[in-house]
Amino acid sequence: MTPKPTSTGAAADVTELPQVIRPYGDQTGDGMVQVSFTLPMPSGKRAEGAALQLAGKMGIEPAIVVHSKAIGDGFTFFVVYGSVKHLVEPHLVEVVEREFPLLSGKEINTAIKKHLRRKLVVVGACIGTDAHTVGIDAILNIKGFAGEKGLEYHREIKVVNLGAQVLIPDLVERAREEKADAVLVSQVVTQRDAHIHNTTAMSAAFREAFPAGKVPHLVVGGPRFEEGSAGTLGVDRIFGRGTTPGEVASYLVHALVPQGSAASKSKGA
Amino acid sequence: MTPKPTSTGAAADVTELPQVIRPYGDQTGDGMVQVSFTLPMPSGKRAEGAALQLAGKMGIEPAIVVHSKAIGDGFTFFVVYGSVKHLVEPHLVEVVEREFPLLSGKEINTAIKKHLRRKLVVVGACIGTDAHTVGIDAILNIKGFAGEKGLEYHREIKVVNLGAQVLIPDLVERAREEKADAVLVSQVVTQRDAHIHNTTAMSAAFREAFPAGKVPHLVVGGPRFEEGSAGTLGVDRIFGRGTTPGEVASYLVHALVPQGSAASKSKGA
Amino acid sequence: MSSRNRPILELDKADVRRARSLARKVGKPVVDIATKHTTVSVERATLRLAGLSGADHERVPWVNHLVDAVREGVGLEHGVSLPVWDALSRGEAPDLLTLAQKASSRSVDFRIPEAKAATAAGKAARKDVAAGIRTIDKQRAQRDRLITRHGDPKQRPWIYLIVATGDIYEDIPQAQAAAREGADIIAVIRSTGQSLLDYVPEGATREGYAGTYATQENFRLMRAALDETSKELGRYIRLTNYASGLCMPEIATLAGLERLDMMLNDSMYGILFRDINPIRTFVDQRFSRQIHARAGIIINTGEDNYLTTSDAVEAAHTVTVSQLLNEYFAKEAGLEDWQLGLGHAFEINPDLHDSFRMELAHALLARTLFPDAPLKWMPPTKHMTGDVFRGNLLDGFFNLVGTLTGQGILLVGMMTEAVVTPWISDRDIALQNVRYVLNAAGGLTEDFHPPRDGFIQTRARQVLGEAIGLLDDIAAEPGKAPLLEAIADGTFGEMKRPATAGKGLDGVAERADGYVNPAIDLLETGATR
Amino acid sequence: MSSRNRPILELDKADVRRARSLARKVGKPVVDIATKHTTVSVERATLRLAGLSGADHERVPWVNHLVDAVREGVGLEHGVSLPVWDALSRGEAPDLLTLAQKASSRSVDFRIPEAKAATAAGKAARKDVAAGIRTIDKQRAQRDRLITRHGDPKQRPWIYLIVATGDIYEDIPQAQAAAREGADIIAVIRSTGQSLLDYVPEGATREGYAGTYATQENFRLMRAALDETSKELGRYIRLTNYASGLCMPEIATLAGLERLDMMLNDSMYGILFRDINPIRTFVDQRFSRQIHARAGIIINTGEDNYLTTSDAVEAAHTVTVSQLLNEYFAKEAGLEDWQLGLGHAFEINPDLHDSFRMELAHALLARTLFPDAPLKWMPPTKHMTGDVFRGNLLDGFFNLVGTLTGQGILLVGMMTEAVVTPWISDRDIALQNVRYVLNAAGGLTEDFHPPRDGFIQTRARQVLGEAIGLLDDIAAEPGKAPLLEAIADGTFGEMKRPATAGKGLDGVAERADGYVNPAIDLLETGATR
Ligand code: B12
Ligand code: B12
Ligand SMILES: Cc1ncc(COP(=O)(O)O)c(C=O)c1O
Ligand SMILES: Cc1ncc(COP(=O)(O)O)c(C=O)c1O
Repeated sequence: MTPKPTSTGAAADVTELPQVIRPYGDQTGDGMVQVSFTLPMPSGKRAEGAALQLAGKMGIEPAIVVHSKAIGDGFTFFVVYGSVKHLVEPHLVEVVEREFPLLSGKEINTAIKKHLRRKLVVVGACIGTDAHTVGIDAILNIKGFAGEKGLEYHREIKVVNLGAQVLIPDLVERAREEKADAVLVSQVVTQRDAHIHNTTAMSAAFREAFPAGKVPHLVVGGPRFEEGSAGTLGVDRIFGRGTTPGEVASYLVHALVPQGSAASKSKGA
Repeated sequence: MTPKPTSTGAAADVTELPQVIRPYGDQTGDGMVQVSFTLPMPSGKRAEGAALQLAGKMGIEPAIVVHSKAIGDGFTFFVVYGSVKHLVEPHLVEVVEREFPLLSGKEINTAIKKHLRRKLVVVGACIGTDAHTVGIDAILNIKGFAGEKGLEYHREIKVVNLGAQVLIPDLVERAREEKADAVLVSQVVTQRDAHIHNTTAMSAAFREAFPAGKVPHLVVGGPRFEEGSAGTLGVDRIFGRGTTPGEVASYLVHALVPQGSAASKSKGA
Repeated sequence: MSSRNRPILELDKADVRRARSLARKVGKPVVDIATKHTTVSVERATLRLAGLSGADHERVPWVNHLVDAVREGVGLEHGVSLPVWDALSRGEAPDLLTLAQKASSRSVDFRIPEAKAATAAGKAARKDVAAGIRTIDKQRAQRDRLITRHGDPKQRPWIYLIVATGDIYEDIPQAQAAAREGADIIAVIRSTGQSLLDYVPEGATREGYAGTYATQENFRLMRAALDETSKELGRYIRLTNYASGLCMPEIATLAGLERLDMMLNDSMYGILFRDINPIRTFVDQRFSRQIHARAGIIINTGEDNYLTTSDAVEAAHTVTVSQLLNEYFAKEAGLEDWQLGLGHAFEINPDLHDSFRMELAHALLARTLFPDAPLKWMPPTKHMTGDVFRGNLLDGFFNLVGTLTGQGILLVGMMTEAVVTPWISDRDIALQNVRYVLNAAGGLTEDFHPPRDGFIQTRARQVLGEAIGLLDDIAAEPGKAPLLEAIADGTFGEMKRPATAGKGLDGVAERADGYVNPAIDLLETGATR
Repeated sequence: MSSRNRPILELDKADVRRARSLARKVGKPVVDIATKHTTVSVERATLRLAGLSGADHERVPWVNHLVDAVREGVGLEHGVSLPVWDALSRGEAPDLLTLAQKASSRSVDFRIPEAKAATAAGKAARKDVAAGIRTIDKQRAQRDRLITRHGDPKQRPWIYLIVATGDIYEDIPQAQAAAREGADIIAVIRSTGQSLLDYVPEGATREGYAGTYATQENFRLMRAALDETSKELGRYIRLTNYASGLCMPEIATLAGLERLDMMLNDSMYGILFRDINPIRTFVDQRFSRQIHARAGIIINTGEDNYLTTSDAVEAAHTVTVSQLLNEYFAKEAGLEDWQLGLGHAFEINPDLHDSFRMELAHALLARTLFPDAPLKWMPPTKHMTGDVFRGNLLDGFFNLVGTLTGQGILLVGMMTEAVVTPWISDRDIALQNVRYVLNAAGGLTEDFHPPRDGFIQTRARQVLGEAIGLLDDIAAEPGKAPLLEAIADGTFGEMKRPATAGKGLDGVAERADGYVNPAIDLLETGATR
């Protein structure tokens, strides 16, 4: 391999990165970060000290309160700048590489036709009290997202989009009726962990309603799911911010259409 | 003491605060903070993971990368939101209470006249390569700051303002010539710890040039000194952001004008 | 609203007239349908006016029990008033509450009274319902008094801020803090699930998701807190909530009783974004707007929402059409111009060349078409990202459009729009942003004169032209109520909503000939007894 | 610069003429003083043009050694050219470098040659110095070629960004990143101490405080890096540094030799903010501007600085006066209109009512007074705080003034102004801000028409009136050079700077009758040999 200048880093391998790095303000290794938060206490010297105490616990040292402002009588807002002492070890980051190849629309149709020999059935919904359908529609509707057509566009995929605020029992019922291969659920509202409660309730309901091994493939998506939490949520895969329909279709083929060898093995995310 | 509602918190005593508090996003105890920083690595999944790794080390959990943007090939900027697990203990904050009473202009003149029986001599300068004189001028010049007149305004204080970029030997020399009671030094530039280097060099020079006990009272000021670092810097007191001339004058009287009892005892800050 | 003599935007008067008459043409058949139906919620609202409140131990409100029981017994076609007050006069129970309690175990026999009994029941009902109407009247008078005492905001636009913790006891201090920092209007956002509940929850609540339940007690608590703050600040702080969803008429009623000052109330939002049945919506909406008219409440319509699912440039004219329809429906229900907080929003992709000027064009069009309405100007949401620094900047330019085009109500944008429901600090930063822009640049209206054939005026006229075109198309559609067809076809917000589907359809009943509803009578005549 | 036909701001032509003639009246005596003196730095710059560079092992430049030795030997009144080239022709050393080395140990005897020897020395000096001048000419031609090849920025204002790490090797990638994100001009800020050094450091440096040393090698490295980036981006990226301080003439010379494109160069900044002696400054400045004129370098003046120590409203007219003086001195030195990046700044207290419009008024005044100068528009600094969210907003409104008033060069503001020297991310956020404002709102010029007697035009005329008043006052002062008196009195930036004090005075010498400086001759005649 010829040595490459790091400026082609966009495609840089982790081996090209230093073992440890630190945040960068304007000089390598300076460790500089910006933090803001509100403390529930009246503004003043004690509050500034409390802000520095917190910054210290976060590993910022030295930390400087560059702005503090009273919000009403009982709250103070702070902006803090400083250097974190922590080291970042890029090679320890577990990167969930896409575990499936990206397929073209044609390849998707062909794979389903050839190996599944029937339409792949997908039931989609925004569950609970969440009514943010733009995300799931971006994946399912023909119109699609980021220039890619949605799942509906594929001849060999049957899409049933139940829309917003679908109750979990209704979703389970409909998945059964449609003999869904996969159930696609969207969760956008995250306040008080709504997305987590809804998703775990949903997966539990499916596991209860279907015999083991017969549960449809469960997929959730939304902008604020934690990566790697599919297992805890009881679903097969999570999709996050900026997901495109093509990724989802390719994944479904990978996960649900047995293609001779190693297909449909690597479920969890 | 009659129980007070916490909404009069502006003057609240630390005893009225809970033992532990957490940052406040929109609910008591939610611990929410905002953080931004740049990592010196190309953008992508690994970089996002690295950002989360850092957030984790800072005690933010769960942390969500809500924004990431490539800066050139080798850097990525992140905005992270999440809940810090740390607790803040307001009562453990050491608040440096003002150790002296705030005096009026008249009281200042009277105290000096009566107890010192000569003018109090103050030499001020912006040392090293720092040319930011607005801060020291705000303290020294008649014009003053925040509606308060500067030290020059007091009949009983003699002010020698040397201006910007004063060399330390020149400052020492002049302080000796003027028989300065106090030397007031300003440091605004902090990049690469310029203020710290300059201040320690200055205090060392004074201690070398004057016999012990004869060193003029050393005061530094500037917007970015760490509170409580007077000792390490070798000076008697630090003044920070938003200092007013009245505070400085009152402090000088407190520290340098023996008034019977306990005066000029509590030096360091 | 605007202090100018000559309008900044010159529109062809004939075009404007034509747009309005088309809106009337399209809206009228829908009003006809509304006056021929009632709904469970309209009937429950009527009972609430008559003083029935509270809920059973499972928190099911007594108004729901009573209406359900009447419906099971005799149907809804005649309204609940005759059967209920007939039952009372027959001594089935000493009062409404007891009647509802008994009815909940289905131990009351209801009938549709005839002749004298009918007249007596109608009279008794009217008497009780009128008491509620008079409470609303009193609250309106009280509002007027407090405004006189404390004063209105000094500037236009009024500054509108949301709180959304889910917990009324967290909401209150946050609302008060916001008012102290400059908010003129506080809106308490509702929990995500509420609009699809076919009942109004009871009591003070602390468990909403991304919003706090709208309940009579929460209304009362917040209004009382803001009354205190108004006094403290010497400025009357207005309170807003949502008369949307399946309980629109009841929530409107509670708002009138508890002196809320503004209500979100759109003619199509529930249909499009909550999949509520169109007929249910139009019937409920007419009643709720009649209440708002009586209560002196300013309504806020929801055109901003269309631009979250449609493109703000392509669909700009659908906003105009919806505003014209909202205006028509509002006036038909008795609202006056000053009560029409018609909605529109800063939702154009900020990367688009001249996007800021296009926003100005759209905002000016609304301003010029509805010169006497306050207009509610909504901040960027769709193109906000996790980049909060950029977010605050965009909000600043949104504020600038607001002040430059003389909007009446400015819903303050939050830099964390794409991240979380607003934090206390977000609100503080946002208000500081508003203060800067209004104070430093507000006077720029003096210098802002888009030329007759320049980009801004041309764009505004183009949007008006497209709006007229769309109304023409709708009006030309065959069928009794072409607007319903248009809604079914996905004309607004790209949502297809047929009149025969959607939630809450089973709560609709066609009125029988002998339908009686004293609330509607009192509202339509303006009578107090 | 501006694409309008009618000026937005109408000024009385007679007032404008009067302002300019007063500036000439006030400036002329100072120019007379400048032409009667030389300084150590002017002489060192001359030697640099003749090819002398490098430093001893203690990093003292050879030009300093040589000038000091000549001065000790024969004084500076005749300039160094005659004694130096006389010494060379006398065989004291084979070349300049060796001569300097020998002179540094004081082992050269200098004399002022007379008659033929003088003519010969003068000729030899001119030959060597002319080589340097031709290098500058070549660099100018090369710049023209590269601009033709890569192109100028597509938009006005040009986007100007600073890097300030203190380490040239950190500066370079940051500058390149900034250019890729949209910067058209990169300024490398100098280390805090440099302007008071009476020598130019040598070599690549990594140890500056809050800025990087200006050295010939650092200039070369950065220019080469930006040439690469220009090629990559298809847009010629300009490079800026500071010709201020005690070495102004030398740094200007190095900038010409290394093809820098712009230089900070103000007639009074060094006097006011670095306490440099006024005579020293005016002498050095005239020479450095003659170099800039020759090199095709655009100068940036420093009026923005006055507003950090004075109030931007009260002192607005001092900015105008300084601009008029800077214009006069620049033209006298041979600079053309397109080279005059006259400075002004967005420094009004943002809490002031109508502050944004007052900024517009001031910016428009400058734009209208100097229609053919690029003008450099500086961001808020004084009223920036640690509230970085507010900071980014203010910068957005600053950008808006910049584009609305047709400024030529926009120095991009950083949200962290009150916190740190810019981080890499600050620059990225700031550029995004600029892109948004220019792209989304740039066209607003079409709609911006402050009325003749409105707030903006009235304020602009008021400032011009006050500027004329101040110039009148200065001109009326008794004495040979009333401007020097005014500076001594604290007229600008509230700094009092008498002509007999300040740093670097000992480096000034009155020219003798036989003073020879081939550089000045070549610059004044435009000759190349
Ligand atoms: C549009 C919008 C609305 C519209 C929704 C219209 C509709 N039909 O969807 C309207 C106006 C109706 C609305 C209403 C409300 N909203 Co809203 N809304 C937004 C907004 C502006 C944009 C969301 C969006 O459309 N993003 C674009 C899509 C394409 O992105 P996405 O959803 O992330 O989807 C992508 C991926 O995540 C992924 N994905 C998503 N789902 C799925 C599913 C699967 C299976 C897969 C594979 C992938 C996938 O793929 C998609 C394409 O890449 C955001 C703010 C913001 N800028 O983000 C607030 C926001 C989401 N809303 C919010 C709130 C609170 C509400 C309300 C509850 C407020 C109230 N109380 O009245 C209401 C009620 C809604 C309800 N009951 O849920 C909050 C949520 C806060 C939180 N984090 O909990 C936000 C963040 C605003 C805020 N800061 O307060 N909203
Ligand atoms: C005004 C200003 C200038 C003016 C200074 C004019 C003058 N005569 O002072 C000019 C334009 C000349 C200037 C130049 C430069 N500046 Co400057 N400047 C500022 C600016 C905008 C404001 C500073 C100020 O006046 N604050 C107001 C005063 C009243 O506040 P203060 O200094 O904090 O003083 C108060 C307290 O701290 C205290 N105090 C201060 N000193 C003392 C002393 C005593 C004894 C006591 C008791 C109290 C006290 O009391 C004062 C009143 O409350 C800041 C940015 C900002 N907004 O903060 C940048 C800033 C300070 N400058 C900066 C830099 C880098 C420079 C340059 C070095 C850039 C360059 N390389 O060219 C140059 C060179 C200057 C040099 N050699 O030092 C940086 C410093 C970065 C850092 N943290 O290290 C800043 C933060 C800008 C930035 N983000 O890059 N600058
Ligand atoms: C007109 C209108 N009604 C209601 C809502 C809120 O939704 P929900 O009714 O689900 O609480 C909105 C959202 O912004 C709205 O614009
Ligand atoms: C005209 C001018 N010269 C020089 C400087 C920089 O200061 P110094 O010369 O000390 O590097 C500035 C600062 O912005 C300036 O405006």
